Amino acid sequence: MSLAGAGPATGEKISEPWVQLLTPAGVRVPEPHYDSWLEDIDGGRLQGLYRDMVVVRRIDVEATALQRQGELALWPPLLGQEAAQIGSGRALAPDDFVFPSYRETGVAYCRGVEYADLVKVWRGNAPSSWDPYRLNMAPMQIIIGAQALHATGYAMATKFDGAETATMTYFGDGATSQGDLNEAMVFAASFQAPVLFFCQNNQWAISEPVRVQAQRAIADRPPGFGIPSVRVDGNDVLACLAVTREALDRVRTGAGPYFIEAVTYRMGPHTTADDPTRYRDPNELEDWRTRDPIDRLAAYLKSEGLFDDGFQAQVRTAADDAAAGLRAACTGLSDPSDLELFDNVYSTPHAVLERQKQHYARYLAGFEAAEGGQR
Amino acid sequence: MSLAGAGPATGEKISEPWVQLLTPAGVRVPEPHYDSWLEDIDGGRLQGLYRDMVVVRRIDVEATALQRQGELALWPPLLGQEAAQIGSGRALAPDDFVFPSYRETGVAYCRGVEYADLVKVWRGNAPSSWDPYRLNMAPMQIIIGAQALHATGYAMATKFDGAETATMTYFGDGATSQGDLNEAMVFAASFQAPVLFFCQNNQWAISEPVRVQAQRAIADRPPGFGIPSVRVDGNDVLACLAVTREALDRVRTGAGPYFIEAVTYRMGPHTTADDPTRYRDPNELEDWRTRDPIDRLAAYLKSEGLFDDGFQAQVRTAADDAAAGLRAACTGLSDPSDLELFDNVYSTPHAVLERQKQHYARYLAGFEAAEGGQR
Amino acid sequence: MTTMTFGQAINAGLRKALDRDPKVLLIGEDIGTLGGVFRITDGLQKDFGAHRVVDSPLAESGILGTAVGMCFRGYRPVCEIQFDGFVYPAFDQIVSQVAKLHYRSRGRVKMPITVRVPFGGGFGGAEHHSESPEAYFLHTAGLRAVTPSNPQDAFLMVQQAIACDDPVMFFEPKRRYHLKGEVDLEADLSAAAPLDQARIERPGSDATLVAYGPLVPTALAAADAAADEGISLEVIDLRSLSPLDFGTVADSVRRTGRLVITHEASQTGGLGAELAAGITERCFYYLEHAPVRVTGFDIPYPSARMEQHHVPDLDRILDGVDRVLDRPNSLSGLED
Amino acid sequence: MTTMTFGQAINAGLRKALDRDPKVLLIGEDIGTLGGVFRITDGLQKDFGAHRVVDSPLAESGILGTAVGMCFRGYRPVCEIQFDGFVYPAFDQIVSQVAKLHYRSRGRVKMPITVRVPFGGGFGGAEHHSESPEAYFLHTAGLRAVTPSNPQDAFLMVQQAIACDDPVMFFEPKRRYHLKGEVDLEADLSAAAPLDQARIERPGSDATLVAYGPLVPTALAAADAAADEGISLEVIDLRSLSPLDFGTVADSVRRTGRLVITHEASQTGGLGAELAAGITERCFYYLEHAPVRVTGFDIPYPSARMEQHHVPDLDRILDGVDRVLDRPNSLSGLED
Ligand SMILES: Cc1ncc(C[n+]2csc(CCOP(=O)(O)OP(=O)(O)O)c2C)c(N)n1
Ligand SMILES: Cc1ncc(C[n+]2csc(CCOP(=O)(O)OP(=O)(O)O)c2C)c(N)n1
Ligand SMILES: [Mg+2]
Ligand SMILES: [Mg+2]
Repeated sequence: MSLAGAGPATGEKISEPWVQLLTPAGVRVPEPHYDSWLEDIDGGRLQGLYRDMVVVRRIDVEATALQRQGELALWPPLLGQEAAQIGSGRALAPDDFVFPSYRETGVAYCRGVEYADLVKVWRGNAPSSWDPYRLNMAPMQIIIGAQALHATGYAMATKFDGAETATMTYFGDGATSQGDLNEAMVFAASFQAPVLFFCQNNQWAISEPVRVQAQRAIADRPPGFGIPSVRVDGNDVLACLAVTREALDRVRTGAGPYFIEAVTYRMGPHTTADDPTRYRDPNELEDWRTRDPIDRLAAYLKSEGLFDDGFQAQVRTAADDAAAGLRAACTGLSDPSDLELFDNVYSTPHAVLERQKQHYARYLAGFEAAEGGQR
Repeated sequence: MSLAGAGPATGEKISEPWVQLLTPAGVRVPEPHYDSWLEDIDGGRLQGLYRDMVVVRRIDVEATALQRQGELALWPPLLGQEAAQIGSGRALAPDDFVFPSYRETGVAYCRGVEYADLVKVWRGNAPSSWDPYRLNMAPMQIIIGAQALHATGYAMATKFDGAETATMTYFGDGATSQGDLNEAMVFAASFQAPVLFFCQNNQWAISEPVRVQAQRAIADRPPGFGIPSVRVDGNDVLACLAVTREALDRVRTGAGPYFIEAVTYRMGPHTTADDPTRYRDPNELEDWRTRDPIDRLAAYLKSEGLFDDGFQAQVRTAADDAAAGLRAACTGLSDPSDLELFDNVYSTPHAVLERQKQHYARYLAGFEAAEGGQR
Repeated sequence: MTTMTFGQAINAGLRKALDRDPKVLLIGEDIGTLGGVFRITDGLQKDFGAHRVVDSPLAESGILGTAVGMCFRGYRPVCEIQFDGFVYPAFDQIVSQVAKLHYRSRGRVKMPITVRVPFGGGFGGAEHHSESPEAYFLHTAGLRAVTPSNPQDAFLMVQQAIACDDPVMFFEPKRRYHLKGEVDLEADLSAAAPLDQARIERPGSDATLVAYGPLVPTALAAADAAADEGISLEVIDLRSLSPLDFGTVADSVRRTGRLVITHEASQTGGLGAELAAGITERCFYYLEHAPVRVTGFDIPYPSARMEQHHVPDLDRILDGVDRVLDRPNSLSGLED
Repeated sequence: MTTMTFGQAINAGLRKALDRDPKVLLIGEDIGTLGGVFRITDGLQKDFGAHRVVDSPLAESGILGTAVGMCFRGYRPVCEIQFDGFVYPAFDQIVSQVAKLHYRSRGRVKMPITVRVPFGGGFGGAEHHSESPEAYFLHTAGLRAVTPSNPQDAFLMVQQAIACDDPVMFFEPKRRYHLKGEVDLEADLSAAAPLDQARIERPGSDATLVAYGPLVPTALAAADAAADEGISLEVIDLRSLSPLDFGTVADSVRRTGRLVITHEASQTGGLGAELAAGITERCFYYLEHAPVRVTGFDIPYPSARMEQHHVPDLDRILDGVDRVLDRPNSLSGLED
């Protein structure tokens, strides 16, 4: 029994209009408007998208394994969301700037993240990892929705600078309930900020189905704020790529903010600490398996004769290499030094904290000296 | 120069569809659907609405004068918003519950507020005045938007109770930018709470025109949350009454939340501390004067033969009485006692605060004893 | 007496409260079907229904703000904040509404809200999952704040908090959720120790060691270790953070002459500051040494592999005890 | 030297900062066309344009959250919160983002945000318009907090805050906006007293009286009155609330042996607690009496016609001075 209103149950067929260029069976559906955004996607590039998704899934699976083996404290899997992340991530230009949540492994991959930087945080080594200015991607954000305001502010600043840069922010369906997300839409609309809101509606916010958050399609909300939106099949990498490319182009060229709802599914647990069997029907997962983003691109590649054994072997090797690289980078991480926790609280000297650090250093020194001694 | 986007400037003709039953010239426009909600509004009731508006405006003017004379610290005038408040306020049933902002003098009047309770807060005598359970109206709220969540929670509770009660919340155009207001819409939609959101879009949030907050009509926003909405001429007391009656009926009978945007105008300053000449075009005010809510009902009454001298004299007397009553109640308020500030922080004893109170009482006693003495 | 974990004891207390008063309801993220990310509300929605145990949208201000409205209607909402670091989006509603509405309404509206906040670190959590925000709330007039340190207290105090007509911040030391203890499920609530009273957990004579929530077991272990060195520590579990029970602590300090306070929260402006200042005011002529604070540093809660430096442990507490007793300690020889 | 009000001095400081660095921008509610409800930003939008002085939508979390994003792009946003009581909707962005992003990003992203907060009471304001929320921020690692008490400091400190690479909560004692003083508009910023240093406003020998922001003039008046009775008070203006300048205060207390602290904020967990605790730690053997706090009570800020009881005034401060000097005072004869 649920108090929540009569929104469509998750797992029901999505009936609203949306953009889909590749059916779950892998059949390419022509759509002249969006197809024009895919003119450069030849066989090689199609294979590239497939490889990206397979590699990212493999990284994800390997990270989950590392967690199970005690090498990571926690891991938030992207399983099932590869198309949404690779399709949108590959649409970004290098100097676009991204404000992610915590689940954007695939986007970070597209931005050229190093293996160690994918796991450093989850191993508990550091509060963030990649250099935001190398990847043009902010540190991941755990406070739900906060990053949408950061993206909007960054976009306002690019506009002040007269730059033709798009700012993109990722968040989930649950995030749409937060005040910050809605305030971000207000500011983005008021300042016509060049920001692209990218919602991965993966149907769940931990144990809560999307109907607890929203009674209408999420993409129906931004227009009321004056922000145009589109709903896309988030398990269709081509649709995600085309829609995001067009959106980024609009945003970069002064059309104001834009909003994409990518309808996808979190096939794994919320994080490795979560047990989805407590709250969701296994049939729902089975149903979504038939819409797997990787399988459908494989089917399409096959139908196009782009899926021979050589290619498959090559992809397998790339995935194996990534997994091995990730594992080596993870277990090779050295622990932080004793006093590192005091670094970077401030960028200019702070007398009270300096004193605490000195006292603690003295404590540690004395403690080490005494080790094996009295206590 | 403004960075804000290209929304309609305030003062521009409102072009969107809205409900208007009485033109600015006082001509009654038939509208079968909403007219059916006014079947009981005979000549006497029409005159009553007029009297309400005049009295409330007179109370408002008197309170402004009391502030100028130093009897009140501050006053937030409702000048220009009489139709929105009387129309909606007279639609409420006694056991409906209201969560207002700080400007709802007219609504409080409809709920039967006592004169003293209109000014007690602004005189600095108490943090609130009327008994919320006598008026079925919460204390006024200064934190912009906060009350929308309270209303939603109250409405959820009435639903838990199985009561056929509507909860109504008032807020301004500026409030729609706050996270809380948007979260209230999320909760209201998710729980199908019987709450009516009533936005008085008076075109300004202190010095900021509504285009800083919203690029679309405010009434366009709630549908994206799954909340139906209507835009009404907020200077037309009949339209406000009809629209609110229908909305309350829907809400009370299980149709879920509803949203009304009453398009009106703050003809005075934001508060007596404000100087609107610093930020708004006097022509805009002049333009809105032609749409004055009281004048138009007067014109209509006249055309219906309901505006004879006797009636006018009667209204004048009622207004004079109200002004005199307000003034007497205001100046007759006695100052709080010395230790009153310690009351009602907690409802059960709190040792630390008790000690502070005792110490301060001792201090006061000693101080009074010493008065005329050394120091 | 039943043996159960800390988490199960809170669950049992919530169940009692739901059973006792139809106006009690729970609201929060993932507390229904899932039973909460820590399973503290496990089974309650099934047994009491979705009107009593409400899965809310993902918005903390919304949770607290709607709870305020429910109080106007006579309800006693128990709000769950999933982790300490997620309480801040609700801060405005807590500080400006929950804490002030009884005052604002001149006593006419009661705000018997309980805000359950799993708090504290030491378990390898991610950013925002290990914070100790209690000081913000004890500085906020109109709120009460408590934290139990063992299953029996958890069971009783959560019921007392819900029964209290004032708003109560209920801090749950999450790394102790699996701590086991004996709980008397039939304990009479009206006979229980008042919610605003500290408790002497272990009597002693050389110094007073004050802790609360997650550090009470650590403090007791420190007292054991100190005893081995012939030092007798009196350990006080504050239980109530607002109001602070100065009476119990002052009585103890008048006997021992020395005070050590420990908490995980940052030092500056933390609870230790208030306790030190308040006890110094009350016991100045009894004090043999300035009160000593052994606390987290003035840093954001650090990553898992650094937290062992931040969270006070037995050794750091004992170093503080050495300091207050003028025994050789890490700061010996330092002026200032 | 130019004679100007406190408010004009801030305006002049903001103007200098906007002039000096094109990356400085102001954002807040009503700060553009209107020039702010206190006119502190008067004329700045006209002179610098709507890109540099930005009227924001009515949403404090939005103001701070977008400012954070601007910092990623190298901007130095100066956010105005219209009144103290409206800072709480932005609390999450301040505590979890502004304060932590330098740490989170391991030093790669700077957050040179200045948050201007007119604070304090004593002017007959409505609810939420007279609060003193500084303690929440000094407990938050990663933030700095300062408050000027006179026009010259206001002019310089606002520029220093903006130039500082760390986030600074800049508390403006709003009831002193009309206080006049001499301001050297050509003063060299690099020669100014460091932002984190307290200042001895008046030397004295019998006791140290510490104040900040709105109560500094009150403290100086109290020192005058005390002098009439032959009591010599050393008055310190803290200026920096985070970090606290313990050095300056401790030096003074080592000379006077007695400390009185005054602030408008509630006592429990207020700045006075930290100062008392920290000074007791540093100066225990010099103290002749426990530090005395003369502060607002643990109540929501009261209505205008009661506030004279709440806000410390000259008489209450002198009573505190009597207490610390063991002279007859309001608590004489009370044990505890
Ligand atoms: C402010 C805040 N509240 C609560 C949480 C705890 N939390 C972490 S993830 C999550 C669900 C997020 O759901 P969604 O936005 O749909 O993103 P998804 O995890 O599905 O990618 C919750 C409630 C949080 N991180 N931040
Ligand atoms: C959270 C918060 N921020 C800022 C303010 C200061 N303030 C008071 S009224 C107001 C404008 C409100 O505009 P609107 O919502 O349109 O209501 P109106 O005053 O026009 O009735 C502002 C900014 C406040 N009271 N609360
Ligand atoms: Mg989700
Ligand atoms: Mg308005």
